[in-house]
Amino acid sequence: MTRVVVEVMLKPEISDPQGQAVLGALTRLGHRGVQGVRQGKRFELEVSDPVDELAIQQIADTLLANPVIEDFTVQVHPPAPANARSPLPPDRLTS
Amino acid sequence: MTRVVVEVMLKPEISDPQGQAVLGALTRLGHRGVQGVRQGKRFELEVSDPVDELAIQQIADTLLANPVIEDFTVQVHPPAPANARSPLPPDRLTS
Amino acid sequence: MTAAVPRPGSDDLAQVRVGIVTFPGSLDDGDAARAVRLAGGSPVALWHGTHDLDSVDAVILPGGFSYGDYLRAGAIASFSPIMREVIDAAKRGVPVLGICNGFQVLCESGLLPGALTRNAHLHFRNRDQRLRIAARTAWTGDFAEGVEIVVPVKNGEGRYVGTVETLDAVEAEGRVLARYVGGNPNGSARDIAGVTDPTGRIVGLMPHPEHAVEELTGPSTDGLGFFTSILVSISRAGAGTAA
Amino acid sequence: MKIDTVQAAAQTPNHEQPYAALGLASGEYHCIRDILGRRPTSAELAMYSVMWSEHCSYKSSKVHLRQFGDLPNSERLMVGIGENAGVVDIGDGYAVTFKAESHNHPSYVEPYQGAATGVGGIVRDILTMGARPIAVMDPLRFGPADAADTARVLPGVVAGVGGYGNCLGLPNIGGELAFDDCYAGNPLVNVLCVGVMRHEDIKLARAPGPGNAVIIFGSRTGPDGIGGASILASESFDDAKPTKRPSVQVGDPFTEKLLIECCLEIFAADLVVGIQDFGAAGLSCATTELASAGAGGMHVVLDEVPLRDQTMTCEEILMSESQERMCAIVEPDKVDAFLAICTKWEVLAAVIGTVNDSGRLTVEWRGEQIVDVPPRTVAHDGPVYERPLARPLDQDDLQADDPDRLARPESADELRDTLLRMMSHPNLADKSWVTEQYDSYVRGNTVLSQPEDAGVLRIDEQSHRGIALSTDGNGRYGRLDPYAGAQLAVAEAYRNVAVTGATPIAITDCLNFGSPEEPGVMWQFSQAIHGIADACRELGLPVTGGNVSFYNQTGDVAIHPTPVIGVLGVLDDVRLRLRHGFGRVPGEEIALLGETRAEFGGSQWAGIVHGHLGGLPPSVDLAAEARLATVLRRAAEQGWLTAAHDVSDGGLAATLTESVLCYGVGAEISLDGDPFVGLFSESAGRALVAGTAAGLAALEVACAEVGVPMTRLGRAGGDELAIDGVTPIPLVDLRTAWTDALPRLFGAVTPP
Ligand SMILES: Nc1ncnc2c1ncn2[C@@H]1O[C@H](COP(=O)(O)OP(=O)(O)O)[C@@H](O)[C@H]1O
Ligand SMILES: [Mg+2]
Repeated sequence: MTRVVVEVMLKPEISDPQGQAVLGALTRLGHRGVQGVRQGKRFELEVSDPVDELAIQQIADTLLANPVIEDFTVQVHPPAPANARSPLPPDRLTS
Repeated sequence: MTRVVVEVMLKPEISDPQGQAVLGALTRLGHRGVQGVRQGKRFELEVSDPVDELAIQQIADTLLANPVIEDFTVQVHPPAPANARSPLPPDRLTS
Repeated sequence: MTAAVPRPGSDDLAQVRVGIVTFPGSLDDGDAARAVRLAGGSPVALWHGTHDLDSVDAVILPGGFSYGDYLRAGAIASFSPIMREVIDAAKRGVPVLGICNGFQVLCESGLLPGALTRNAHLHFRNRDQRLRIAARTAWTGDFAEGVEIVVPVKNGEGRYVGTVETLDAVEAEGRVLARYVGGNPNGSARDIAGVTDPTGRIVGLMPHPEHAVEELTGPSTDGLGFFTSILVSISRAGAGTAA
Repeated sequence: MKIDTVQAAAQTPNHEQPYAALGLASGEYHCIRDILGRRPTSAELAMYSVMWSEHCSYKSSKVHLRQFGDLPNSERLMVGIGENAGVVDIGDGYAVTFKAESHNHPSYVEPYQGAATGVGGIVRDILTMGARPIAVMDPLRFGPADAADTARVLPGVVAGVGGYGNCLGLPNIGGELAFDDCYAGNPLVNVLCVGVMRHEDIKLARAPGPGNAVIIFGSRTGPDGIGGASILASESFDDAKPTKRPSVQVGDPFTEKLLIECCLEIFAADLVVGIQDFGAAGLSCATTELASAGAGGMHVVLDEVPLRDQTMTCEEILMSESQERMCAIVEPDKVDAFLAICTKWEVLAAVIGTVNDSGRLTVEWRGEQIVDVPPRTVAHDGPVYERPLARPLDQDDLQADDPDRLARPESADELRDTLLRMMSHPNLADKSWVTEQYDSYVRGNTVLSQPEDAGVLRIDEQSHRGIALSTDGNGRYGRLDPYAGAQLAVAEAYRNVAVTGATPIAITDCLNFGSPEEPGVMWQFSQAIHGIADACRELGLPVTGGNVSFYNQTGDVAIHPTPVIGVLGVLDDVRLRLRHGFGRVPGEEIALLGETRAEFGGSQWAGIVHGHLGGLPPSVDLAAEARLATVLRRAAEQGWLTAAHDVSDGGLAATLTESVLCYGVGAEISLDGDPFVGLFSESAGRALVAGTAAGLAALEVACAEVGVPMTRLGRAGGDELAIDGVTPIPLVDLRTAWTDALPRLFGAVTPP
């Protein structure tokens, strides 16, 4: 079993009301150091081996993200001992 | 300016209907390889240097995540050339 | 509902001042004020950005989407200036009712146990809901024990959750305020629709009693009981002594 | 980066410009050159191209829409077509404004955000009139219910309508849900908003008073919703820019909610002399419309516009359709007070220009003059086309294909089976799967909402004055006869308002059609407009405004002509409103008002059972509709009735099903003549009513006086729908058929 992480963020030119709301709250709370916030989604998929990277890419492109407004990245984490998150640099594919 | 990424996932014991819905959709679409899905949030913070890691930790713990139901991780990405996502292994702090 | 409703219009009740907080994005604040008025009390508008509770006798945190609820329902509102005062006042014994988003704010503030999460079916859902009142509190004194009422429920993040220990403790201490009957609209643990603190003064409820106060616009007038309860309980204790 | 200035434009007449890529015809481009006496700057070209688009200029529809303006004056109409939304007097000093808009294509591309921003846009139109928005409605149409693409589009659209409207605190009080092959790839997402204000609070979109400040407030301007500007930016001036800017935006209902409260506080303090929302065409639209309707000129410093992305070009800023923005004209000594209210609501605001009487709109950017145009030529003097129109060649064959040839159910069992089958079809089934995702209670003034015939809102808690609203359309009727189809839509919405006991007083429309460049579509369009205008003349209703959505087609296959009509009614006392369910009082008798003929063209029966569309739609008798409305209003006022429900799609079978299932009280019915015709014909002008024996006796007298046929049908009671000649149907079976259809298709919402 391999863990695949798909991260979906709004395209930079699309407004991100969620991130704006967090930034507003941080500013009101006096955390001046934070200059910008963007909020996106993170999916952790448990995929049986061998991982079909093309299929994952397609799942991300059609189901997890809407490419009209979102970008995504897919990271395939090499199989690791059960329950431990891999500390290794992930294999990163970019949409 | 440094990019800090905070990832928030529901605790394993809290059920995750969004992840389940994605899994259900994948199954219906015939993607048998995917055995499990969990959906969480991802925040990208632009923080002015030097980054006060304790403050970030506190922001994540009080605002970005609700520790009653969620776990989070904080990754401080070393300053990178403008506009490029760092390909280096992140410095990871775990909650 | 079988409980005796005190006469609205009595002078004692009219002197009870119930504060209703408006956060940016609050929606049912006007409805909560109407409900207090119809129950015979005096609603007082409170503004999120101030530290002024205006010496009210009780506080209602109304439904809505404070700050858009983009992060987690109620999360950002729980840090607003007025909430510092509400939390202090609550600890001094001022009764607080959180409805829907207000319930979410109370959980995020740590005044009530557990959390409210995305509905199990992932949809916003609005329907007329049967509830069984399960605890006697400052806000439910006018209801007969175990009575069933019908009020609207409408939320997207109303699924009450907590760790097994939290849920067990809430049940053991008799702190389940109300339970869903005839179908659980959002997948809440153990059909819990609302909870109370140990004193019975800080209360959170997901459904909307303020939308069941008039024959013309609600599915019933069962919701009035929450508002008459608090007016009566405060006027008995002597209004104007709380905040 | 080089800026294309006015001066540069004058000096480089031969510079080639990508007008075609921006959607301008060569004739249109040359017209712009004639107006300006030189070639346009790229910023000017950006403005003209968006403002002269079909969407903004109504260039294909204008000649036809004029008919609405020619309708006789209505005393109630306070603001008519041409403003952001029409305004109607409803009495006691209250004015109501309502309008529908389409967000069809964006909702197909990104269902959630497309629908959400559709709600946001129409709400700002209503706000702009000075009104508080008080409710929304959402007529929706999709391809086949079981198509994979419908499973993608419908849940997203419904979640988007709900997500935005619920977060704004606007009750959803009705809408439509229909499925037809013709909407596959072209879903119709129409949204209506209604608002209320005092007569004296009406605001207009104009910029009077030289010296007044132009203020932009709300969200920052970003590079979203820019169609063609990117072409301009990349192809002609700065090739390094990304060439594709998304044309879909992400809605921010929280900011819109703040904008609403902020505007209402600004209105109450009397701080604006003119106001306009930013909809399609953004700054280009707002500045040119405000200027041309006011003192005539305006100077804008584009550098003052708060941006989300500092790399935006001036063309992009002018064309950006970023959501949740407004533009106000404010007298200089009120600017500080205006900005203070914005600060209170945490709404960003900036003074971006000044009104003048130069007759020109001038825009500067980085110290250079980039626009110098007569604003009227951009906003109002766009091209007007009289497009060729022709009755489609297949129209005669279609009408000749009479549904009389279709096999009908005969035995009692067959009739029962047909009824159950129809009521479990998504077009007729229970819509709670959709409507439960909408908040109908917020604001505490919703007297009726789904599943009643019309939404009813209380306007005044003391006087009990209120309004009723319904939206209706029927593409199948429209396809068979666009003139009659449009009239039937008017008639149905009118009747839905009337059965609540309200008096219909005004209409709005949302006209969904295929490509105006096809003569057949243009013929349908002109027929539909004729139909609506004639119906309004006959019913004495003004058209307060509307919306045209063309190009709803895939390849050369257009959707059915689908005019959606919204009718507004007024109730002097909302406590007297009528509801549709049987069984609120014991011993109800049931009757049918109106005349039933054997009319099956375009009917749900023909469609669901036989997949057939042909023949002629039901005949229209608007005078009969008006008589029916009169009788219903009197009955409501006199308290004669305990229930009333209009008869439309699916015929009496659907009406009876809804009335018995509402409170779970059955009925015993006997129909004159052929039960098949009685149950499934879709003759217009009918309503099902119930009341006590005394109530119906009084109604009978009134019907005779006014000339409305009334037929006794039977009585309410029991736990079956028992119709003479039809095998009785236990309500549990009927309920299962009716309620399971949508959850089966789109997922149960009952948690495990
Ligand atoms: N998309 C929708 N949004 C809100 N309400 C809807 C929607 N679709 C249908 N409804 C409501 O469901 C009820 C039944 O719809 P329908 O049978 O089309 O009514 P009618 O035939 O009277 O026009 C009505 O109250 C209508 O307003
Ligand atoms: Mg109807």
